[in-house]
Amino acid sequence: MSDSAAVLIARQYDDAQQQRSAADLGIWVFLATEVLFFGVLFAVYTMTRFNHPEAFASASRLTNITLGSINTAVLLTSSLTMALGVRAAKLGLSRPLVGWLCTTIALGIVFLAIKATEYYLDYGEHLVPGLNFAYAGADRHAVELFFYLYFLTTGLHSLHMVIGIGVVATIAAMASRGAYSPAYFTPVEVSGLYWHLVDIVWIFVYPLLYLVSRS
Amino acid sequence: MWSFPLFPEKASALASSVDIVFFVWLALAGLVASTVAFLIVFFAVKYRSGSSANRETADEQAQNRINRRIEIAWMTIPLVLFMAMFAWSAEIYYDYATPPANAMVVYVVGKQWMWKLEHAGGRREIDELHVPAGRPVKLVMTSQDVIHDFFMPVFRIKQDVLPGRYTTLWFEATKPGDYQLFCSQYCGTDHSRMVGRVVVMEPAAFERWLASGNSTGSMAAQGAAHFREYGCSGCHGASASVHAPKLEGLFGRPVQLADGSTVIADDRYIHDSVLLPRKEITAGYAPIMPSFQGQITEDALLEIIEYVKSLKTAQPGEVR
Amino acid sequence: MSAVTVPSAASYLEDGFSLWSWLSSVDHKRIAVLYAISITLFFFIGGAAATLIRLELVTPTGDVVSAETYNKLFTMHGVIMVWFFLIPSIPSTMGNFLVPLMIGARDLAFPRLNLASWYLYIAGGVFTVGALLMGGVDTGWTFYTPFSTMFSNTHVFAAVAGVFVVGFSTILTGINFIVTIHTMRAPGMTWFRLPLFIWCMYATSVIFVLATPVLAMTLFLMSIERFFGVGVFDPALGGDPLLFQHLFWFYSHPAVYVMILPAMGVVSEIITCFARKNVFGYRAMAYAVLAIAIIGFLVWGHHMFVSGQSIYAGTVFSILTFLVAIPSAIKVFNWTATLYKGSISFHAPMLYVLGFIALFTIGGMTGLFLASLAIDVHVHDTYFVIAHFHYIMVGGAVMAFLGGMHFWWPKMTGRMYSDAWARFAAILVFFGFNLTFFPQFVLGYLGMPRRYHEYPPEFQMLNVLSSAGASILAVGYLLPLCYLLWSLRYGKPAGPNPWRATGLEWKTTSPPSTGNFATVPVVTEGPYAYSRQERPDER
Amino acid sequence: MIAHPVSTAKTYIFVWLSLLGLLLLTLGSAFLSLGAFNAVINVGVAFAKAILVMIFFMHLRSGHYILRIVAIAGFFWLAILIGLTFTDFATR
Repeated sequence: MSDSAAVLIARQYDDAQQQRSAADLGIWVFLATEVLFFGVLFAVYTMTRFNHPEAFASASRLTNITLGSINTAVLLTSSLTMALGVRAAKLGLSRPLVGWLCTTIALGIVFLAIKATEYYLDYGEHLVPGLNFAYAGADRHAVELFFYLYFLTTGLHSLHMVIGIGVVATIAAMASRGAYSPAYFTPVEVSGLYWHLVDIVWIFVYPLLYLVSRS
Repeated sequence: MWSFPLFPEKASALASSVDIVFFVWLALAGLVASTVAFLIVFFAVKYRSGSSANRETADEQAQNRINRRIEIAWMTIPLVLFMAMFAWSAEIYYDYATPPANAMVVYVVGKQWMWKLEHAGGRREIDELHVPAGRPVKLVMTSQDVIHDFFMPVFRIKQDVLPGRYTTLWFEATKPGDYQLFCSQYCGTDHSRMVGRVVVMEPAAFERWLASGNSTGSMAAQGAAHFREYGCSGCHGASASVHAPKLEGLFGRPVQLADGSTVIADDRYIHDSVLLPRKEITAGYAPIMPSFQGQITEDALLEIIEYVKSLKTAQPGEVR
Repeated sequence: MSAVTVPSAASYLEDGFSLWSWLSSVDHKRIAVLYAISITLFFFIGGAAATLIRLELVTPTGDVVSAETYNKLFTMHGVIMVWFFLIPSIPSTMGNFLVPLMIGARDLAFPRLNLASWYLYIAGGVFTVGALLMGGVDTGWTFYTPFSTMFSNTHVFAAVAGVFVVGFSTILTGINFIVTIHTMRAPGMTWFRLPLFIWCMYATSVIFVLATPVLAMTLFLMSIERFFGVGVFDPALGGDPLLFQHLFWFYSHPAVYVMILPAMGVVSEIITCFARKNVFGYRAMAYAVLAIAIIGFLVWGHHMFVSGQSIYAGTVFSILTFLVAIPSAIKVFNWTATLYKGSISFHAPMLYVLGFIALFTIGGMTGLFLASLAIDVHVHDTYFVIAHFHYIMVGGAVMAFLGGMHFWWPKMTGRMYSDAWARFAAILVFFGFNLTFFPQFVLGYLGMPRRYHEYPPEFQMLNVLSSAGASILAVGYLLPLCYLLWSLRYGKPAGPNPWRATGLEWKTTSPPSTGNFATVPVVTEGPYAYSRQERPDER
Repeated sequence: MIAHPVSTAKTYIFVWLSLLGLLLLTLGSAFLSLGAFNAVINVGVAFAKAILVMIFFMHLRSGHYILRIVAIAGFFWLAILIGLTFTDFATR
């Protein structure tokens, strides 16, 4: 494992420091666009819930809170393992780096598995709008809107989770070939920032969809 | 084609106040635009390349201080001016947005590419609105399909007409005559054919017109017919045995809902209760009412609402 | 830092002649040229739609095209002009070409992302033109629900997919510019030594990055609602059509500032060069640009004064709209003050800029009419609004785009064009434009609604005047295409600095070499140091 | 080449535990019926967790100040969208 991997600087940069700060700013600006991309769903949720407060409360009680909470814990843990992985990269510990990245991928897959079972259970309870939505209680349209937003938000989040797993997998593969060193670990940091963003999106999705009011 | 107007007619008090604001803005805009244009031409000529105009600035520091003061001046002056103009036109806007209580009500239903209007007395009109001069008229409007917009340039007012909602628009015509009515929110293929006429008549002539129409009874009467025809009376009728909310004296009263909140029983409440019965369930009643969405047309529903308003016989002060 | 001076390398135009060398190039200058060609193509598609619309409106009855075709024409004119010409025009062509040159960098921060941005633009274009060829879309460029989701049976899906994809193209350009301007400025190039064009590119990129994601998600929601029949914008299902309008205009008003801010940057560069004088109040101009970008996000509700939005929200948006007018007013006054004590020459770019200032002033002032609630109630969705935004977009953005193309053409191609023809074209465009759009203000206050295929006979004369102006404008736009292309072969070679301008981009060869600068320049003074540079030999 | 300051594994573990603690807090609070206050707690705890992740896991404090501005800008613009749209929905 050559520690001082040759730091290749693209032609448009003057030095590695400029290249790193460009990458950092670039990923953060991209994360801001992601915040706004999901933000629209939160805005639509807020306005539609303001119009149908009771229906959203009763709909939220139909979501599976145990699986939702477990998933939140899984994702928070994956953020920890990702952070430890990035730290390992900075310290040049290649083996722990690959180890932590694989743990993160595993946790991501666990998250998706739990999500899939949740979707399966919801399908069983006829809660999927557009397919087999059936609901007898009050204000059926608004409850259907809640589940429309539920499947849209969690679906998009899962898609970003799949992309995240793909990115971390490629980084782990390159790390196992010794591509990163304390001098050059930008891709690891960038993929870590993306992973944490996907976790932050879930941090906001969880209370809004699962915990509207359980009393 | 050769005799063409440059300024629209006006036939209401609000129209004249809007025109005054327009002329003041026109004057201000003209003043600023001509000053800028004059300065550009003047500087362009005086300071053209090679001209012998004096270009020296005596003292850089003094010039910078003056420049900064100029900069602040043409920041604050427009701000003050804009806020004044904002307040003036907002005041007219609030007058436009609040119909007087004694206004005569006409119900309007916009449908892809025609306007259906109905007076309280039951007189129906297509793409035409007859109103008396000198009396405020309030239009209660809804749409059966997409968003339309009821636009009468002569009164300088318009208001979007939304499906699933009642929007209101009011005016008080001063000058009898025949004026244009447009739909000004894009609504599909024949958007440009969804036009009509607003006929302002002397009050006496209007009464004769209203009476002469072959109206099939007042809206309330037709509403009563629909009330029986669609089977509402089966549950909500005076003699009904089914446990359903009584409608006598309901209109305008607060209604206690199953989820604890209270709502005023206005046009919207009755409209939604008929089409989306499970949206707001009255406290103490089971959600058994079927939805009439797609069966009752918007204008039949307006007549039913008028009928419910006419049921005033209940004891006052009783909370439904 | 490579201090050795590299012999003058071949210009970026000679760095490979195969089509593939162009289509796979990550050189910001080549991508700028690719963009220039593609947006010109889209400009003439949109222009053709506009010509047919003006032809149709010559007569009160609809006898040139049917109602459906007319609706598809103005929708296509809107979608193509907004997303495929006005938004990318200056940022993607001059921005891509000049941002690295003006700040002394060898290329943008992420060259591959830049090429991806062009391919996304082309992909979006294919979708939208595909929608056009399959039969067009008739919802208007605003795609208002429930018409666009429940009632229109035209190719809404393909058009929305095209706009969705081209949105990501602008996000990538935005990220590229923000990172480049932050991290890759030449030594000594502090923020307040940046040319105002760079400030405008920075502000535009902030809007690209913060507004476009909202458009992408809104159009995504709308197309899901159209596809599945479940959704938050349909009133029959408990949704609210006004929610769509709020989300759409949250993007679309900052988008109109995306169209005008780059034009302001071009005007500041050209007016200082041809008045041979530093701009009046550089800091005020820089802060005004950022103020427009930020306050521009707070004002979208003025599109919805009569749409059923609450009157209190309308009041809030009206006040905020007056606030956003202040920075634009400052810029116009500062440009005019820049001419004071300058030494003004009237080459074609300067004529375009002087025309811009006059037309932008009229456009901006009529925006104040529309911001006052009482007047907007009368003129909303009439030809007054059409005239207002065309004064700003065509009178402003397109004039500045043409001015910029004429100003940097020698730098981009190394060739000079015939100045006489260029001045004639500028004057022709100015008069053709005014004849086309000034009558529409009068039509608007008379009450002629927009998007009308047929109109009452008394509006005919003003419409005929407007259509006559449109034909002059069309000729005015075709002229530059001719003499600029002609100059590519027959124009006499332009030296590195034909206008004796002061920007860093004028220190490279014309056209610049692929690596831009042999040695990275060091900046020691502000951007428009004209007074010190030329005063002695000029008298 | 100045290496980025690296926080110790212990800090990360501590942050992780406090995140899980906040998760339990918000979960528990959902079962109490506090009316509108429920939503305030939910969003408040979510922001707390997000800020913890951003500062510690995403090293927001140790980077260039522009990164902090960009991070805040994302949420601030979302607040503009929701806030001003709410002025319409709340007063209609």
